[in-house]
Amino acid sequence: MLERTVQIVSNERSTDAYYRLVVRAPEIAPLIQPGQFAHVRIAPLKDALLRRPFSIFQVQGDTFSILYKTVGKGTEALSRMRPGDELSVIAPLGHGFTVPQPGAETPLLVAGGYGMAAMYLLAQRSPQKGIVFVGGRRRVDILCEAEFQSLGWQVRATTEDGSHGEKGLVTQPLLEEIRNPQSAIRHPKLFACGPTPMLKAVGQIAEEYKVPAELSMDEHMCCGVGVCLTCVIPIKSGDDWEYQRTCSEGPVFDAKDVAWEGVK
Amino acid sequence: MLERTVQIVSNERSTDAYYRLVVRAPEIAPLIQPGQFAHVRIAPLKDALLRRPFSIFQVQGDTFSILYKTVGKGTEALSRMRPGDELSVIAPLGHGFTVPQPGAETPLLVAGGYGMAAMYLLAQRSPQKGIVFVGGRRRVDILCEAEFQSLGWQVRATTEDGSHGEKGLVTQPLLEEIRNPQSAIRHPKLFACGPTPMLKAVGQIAEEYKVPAELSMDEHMCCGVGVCLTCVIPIKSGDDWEYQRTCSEGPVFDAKDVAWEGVK
Amino acid sequence: MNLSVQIGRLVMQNPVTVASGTFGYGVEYAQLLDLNQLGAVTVKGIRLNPVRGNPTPRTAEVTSGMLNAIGLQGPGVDGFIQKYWPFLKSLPVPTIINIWGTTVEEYAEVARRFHALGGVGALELNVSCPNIKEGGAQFGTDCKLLAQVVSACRKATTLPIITKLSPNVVSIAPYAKAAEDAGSDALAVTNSYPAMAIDIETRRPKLANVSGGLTGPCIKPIAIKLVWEAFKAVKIPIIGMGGIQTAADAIEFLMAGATAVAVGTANFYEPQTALQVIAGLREFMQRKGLNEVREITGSFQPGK
Amino acid sequence: MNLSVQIGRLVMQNPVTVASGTFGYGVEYAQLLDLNQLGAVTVKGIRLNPVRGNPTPRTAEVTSGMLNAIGLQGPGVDGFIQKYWPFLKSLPVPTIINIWGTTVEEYAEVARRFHALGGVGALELNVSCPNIKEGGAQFGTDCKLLAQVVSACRKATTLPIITKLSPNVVSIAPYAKAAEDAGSDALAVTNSYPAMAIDIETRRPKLANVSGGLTGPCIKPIAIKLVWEAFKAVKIPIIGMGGIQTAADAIEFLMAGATAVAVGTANFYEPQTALQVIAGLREFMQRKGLNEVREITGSFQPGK
Ligand SMILES: Cc1cc2nc3c(=O)[nH]c(=O)nc-3n(C[C@H](O)[C@H](O)[C@H](O)COP(=O)(O)OP(=O)(O)OC[C@H]3O[C@@H](n4cnc5c(N)ncnc54)[C@H](O)[C@@H]3O)c2cc1C
Ligand SMILES: Cc1cc2nc3c(=O)[nH]c(=O)nc-3n(C[C@H](O)[C@H](O)[C@H](O)COP(=O)(O)OP(=O)(O)OC[C@H]3O[C@@H](n4cnc5c(N)ncnc54)[C@H](O)[C@@H]3O)c2cc1C
Ligand SMILES: Cc1cc2nc3c(=O)[nH]c(=O)nc-3n(C[C@H](O)[C@H](O)[C@H](O)COP(=O)(O)O)c2cc1C
Ligand SMILES: Cc1cc2nc3c(=O)[nH]c(=O)nc-3n(C[C@H](O)[C@H](O)[C@H](O)COP(=O)(O)O)c2cc1C
Ligand code: FES
Ligand code: FES
Repeated sequence: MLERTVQIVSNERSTDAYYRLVVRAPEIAPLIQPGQFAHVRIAPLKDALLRRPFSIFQVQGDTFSILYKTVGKGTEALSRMRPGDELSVIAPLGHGFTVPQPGAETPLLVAGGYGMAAMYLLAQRSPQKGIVFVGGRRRVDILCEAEFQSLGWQVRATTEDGSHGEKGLVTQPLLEEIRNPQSAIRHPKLFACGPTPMLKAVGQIAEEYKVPAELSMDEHMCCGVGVCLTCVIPIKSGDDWEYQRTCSEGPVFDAKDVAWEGVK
Repeated sequence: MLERTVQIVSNERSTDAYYRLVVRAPEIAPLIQPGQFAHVRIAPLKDALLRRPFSIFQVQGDTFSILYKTVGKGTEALSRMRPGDELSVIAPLGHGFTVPQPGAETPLLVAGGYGMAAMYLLAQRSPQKGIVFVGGRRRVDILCEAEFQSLGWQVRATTEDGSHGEKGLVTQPLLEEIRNPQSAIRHPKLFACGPTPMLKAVGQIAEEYKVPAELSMDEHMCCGVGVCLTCVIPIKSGDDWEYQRTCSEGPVFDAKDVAWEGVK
Repeated sequence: MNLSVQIGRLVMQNPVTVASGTFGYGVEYAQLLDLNQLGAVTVKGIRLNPVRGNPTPRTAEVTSGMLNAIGLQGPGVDGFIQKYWPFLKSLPVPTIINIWGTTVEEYAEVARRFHALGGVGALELNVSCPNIKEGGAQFGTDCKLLAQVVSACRKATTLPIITKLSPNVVSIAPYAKAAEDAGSDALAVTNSYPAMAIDIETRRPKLANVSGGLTGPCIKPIAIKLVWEAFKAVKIPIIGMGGIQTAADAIEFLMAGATAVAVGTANFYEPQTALQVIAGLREFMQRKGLNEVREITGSFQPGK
Repeated sequence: MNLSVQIGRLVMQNPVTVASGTFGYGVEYAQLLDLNQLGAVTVKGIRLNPVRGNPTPRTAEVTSGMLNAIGLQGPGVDGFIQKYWPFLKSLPVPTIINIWGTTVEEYAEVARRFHALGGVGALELNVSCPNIKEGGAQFGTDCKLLAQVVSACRKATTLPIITKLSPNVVSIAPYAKAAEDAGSDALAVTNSYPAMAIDIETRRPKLANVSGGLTGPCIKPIAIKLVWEAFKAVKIPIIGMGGIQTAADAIEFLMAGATAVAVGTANFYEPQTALQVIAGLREFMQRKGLNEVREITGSFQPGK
């Protein structure tokens, strides 16, 4: 975890409301593990003080990148920044995905929308190649398919409006794959990042089919480093549950530890 | 008085901390009278809400300009704006100088620092040419001498450190001129704009030598249009005084009306 | 789409007025915006006699807001009637007159005078100005005095009475209730918040009056809570204010329980704010399929 | 240049600490800044038993500030001593432990436990949290209860006691005096301000707890006034806080009467703030030729 002022190398629109931002961060880049995030202060933001958290998408040499969707004032201000402008980032943060051991489980990645961003490093660094199940509302919400394919992964896309890939929810092809007795995959393990309802559905599938699963939880954050207790989610503890911090104990949790009854 | 979003034509450093800003404002430009001001909203200003008042310096075709000194966050943010950027201005505002009638008094202008900015239109539109007494702390505070000279006015500069013109306060050559029995000027009238101590000194000279004088008062402003009652100064009223608004009844007041005992 | 609301007997064509002291006497803004589009014009506080007000500096800019200690400078009842009333009377939109006094009797006398004048839309009792030694907040932070002021004015006039409450109390509910019980037709929530700033270079206060009232977007979350607490305590309508800059801000106040809203500090930097709020409110109603602006009032859902 | 100050018997090498609840238990920030440069580390509020805290969402961003309703989640005295005390004890800078309870007796018991622990720098009594039903602000808005809490803790420990006052009162002076008279060694002024925000699209509160505490730069002018009012009322030192972002902000608090200051919300967006404040304070003292930071305390000149 370092706090650094970094320079923007590029900041370009990818599709629709999605942008890719690359920053030069030589001290941070080598430390990054799959599933970790950066907490970004967007200086031009007027009278809005807090940092914004973004999964780290790719790492290349002394740079790292994020893939973000403009949804509010912070991401919109970010999208107007130019190469050469500076940002303050605290990174890498959080407890990321467990990268599969050589010869161990085959990873099945499940991503919704910008959840894809958290997955790339995992796919890249996993010794086993698997399948990426990616879902979104419309065609434009399906991100970087080609990039996963060029890593040698199979991509199965679903859209709610059927404008790309299969029509439906991302969990449908996932279920088919898991239920498929003919499947080539012997020991699957799920890794998911996306909206909470999707994570919950993945958690249920994992439980029902007794498949291990790691979920990257999306909670509002404030400090990003564990001091403010904003980002808590209910985690089982004995017969009861306790609040744990998404920014510190997470964002990645073991699906079987999440006490869904307490999740909003 | 109009509120308009205007485009910056140019915004260049003049000397030291002084900048000249030209904006295109076709509806506002023709309405401007000497001594009036513009109330400017500087959009990039973070969490500082209020407009900043600036005297209107020059009018040319459908543009007008201001001459400003960077002294705080508003003027600094303004100095970083570029041609093409937009500003919201309310202008022209306030009650300006009385432009001399043809053949009437000879104007003697007295300016300190950015007070010069309020004087140019008066010098330009006065049928009688006179003398501009301009003072400042250092050489860099003496603004646009050449511009007044090219209008055919005599300029007498003073600096406190003697780095340009005579050494001393601007009121010294003014006093010499007024006391000079040989002076070519028969019916002088003083017009002054600058820091309050200077205005007070000019007011005293006017009283002592029974010379008419108009003073443009520098008070902190908020609304700029007369509703908030921030910008008041004490103005004689019968045996007593009352607060009047610099933005509406002023900024230009007749020197003999100011109740100096109440001025901060 | 019906944007009209009622504050006691006062009918406003839409729920947006301006906050007392931030809009002069209306006439000053007549060149910059069409006053006739407002729900009402609310004027600067007036007492019986002319008031000189506080020494300068009277305002200071602070983070996302400002401090003021104007000291209620004003022309007094007669001066107001002579200088400003002919213009205001000629407007089709109603005028809300903000009044104050240093004694209960003075409040009542000012109320009687405006009652006698005829044509006034409503009287807003300022019992919450933090910037004057006598009167003002002294009445607004003592439930008994507050009830006395409201009762005395109630006896003095049949005009709609709006009591403008102080935010500087542990809980606003008893004050809201006291005003309602004493016959107030409505509440205005909230006035500015006692605050202060120091120039660290000179060690002097940024206001000649040392302390002043904090207003602007910085106080909005406090004001929203006060409106909601007052809404739960009373049945009479509330005019909500405190940091409104956008239609979204105004809608937040309406949801918290306000029947109407007032734009204050924002007028100083963006005189079109009230009109922008009205336009934005219309768009919101259209988007949400609402026919009556009243449906928004108190529609906040605090429970699950 | 001497930056050290004293809060009761507690000596701080410089007057800058962090605000409870904005710095966890210190260890979380150890990677980002050198904790040993602080005047003291102040930890999140602790009661006797572990506390789960409020449901989420617990914070919301507002104009130049934020709302929070964490609900004082914490590990309880034992959990704290086990998990966090070994690290804190090992630091050369003192730890201020923020404590609370739901009864007078619980406050005293927690004070006794930390007294027995040994090595604690000071206890800060949180009688002003707006986000919990029992305890917290209930004690801070009733002078008698406040005096009882302080007295009970005074009997329980000889550790320096800092009473953290609520801003949500008509006048802070009687509360400041009550705490002083009951034996408090110092005051902390101020806690967060009761406030609220509504999501107008869903009509739901932005906090699960409905209302929360407002903090950040937006409340600074209110906090400055409270410190000044408290300073005039008591002789004991004050730790000033509320929206400090820069050395200039901290100096403003010192001038208003604070002996020390705490950086709160700013830690969340700029963890280096406290260190930047210390550096800026040094520069200011140098520029003004001041040798003792104590000379700044209360040096505000309200008169002519
Ligand atoms: C661990 C983590 C990783 C994330 N990774 C990505 C990513 O790779 N790409 C991407 O586009 N987005 C990502 N997000 C979501 C991203 O943080 C929000 O979209 C962003 O904060 C919105 O800011 P805004 O100012 O544009 O929106 P506003 O709605 O104006 O923000 C207001 C406040 O709400 C918070 N907020 C709003 N939406 C979210 C959200 N979904 N999650 C957390 N806080 C939120 C903001 O941080 C801010 O404090 C991630 C969130 C988390 C917690
Ligand atoms: C009628 C009038 C005409 C002016 N004409 C000019 C001009 O032609 N050129 C020029 O450089 N300056 C002029 N000024 C001064 C100019 O308005 C201030 O320098 C400017 O507002 C400073 O803003 P800031 O944000 O940089 O400073 P800050 O100190 O950060 O401003 C803080 C607050 O104080 C106010 N303020 C600060 N200094 C002054 C001041 N001297 N007068 C009024 N308000 C002040 C600001 O408006 C703001 O509200 C004029 C002022 C008035 C009243
Ligand atoms: C400069 C100024 C003058 C004010 N004068 C009065 C007044 O005369 N009477 C009154 O009841 N409120 C007065 N107020 C308070 C406003 O009416 C309003 O309650 C407050 O500003 C909160 O709204 P805002 O945050 O939108 O400004 C004044 C406020 C300001 C900023
Ligand atoms: C998220 C959060 C949690 C807080 N928790 C506590 C707490 O446990 N005990 C306490 O006394 N104050 C708590 N506070 C209040 C702060 O200590 C401080 O008084 C307040 O935030 C004002 O300072 P600021 O504006 O610099 O943040 C908390 C504040 C925030 C923002
Ligand atoms: S965001 Fe502050 S604890 Fe997680
Ligand atoms: S600045 Fe508002 S009345 Fe002059």
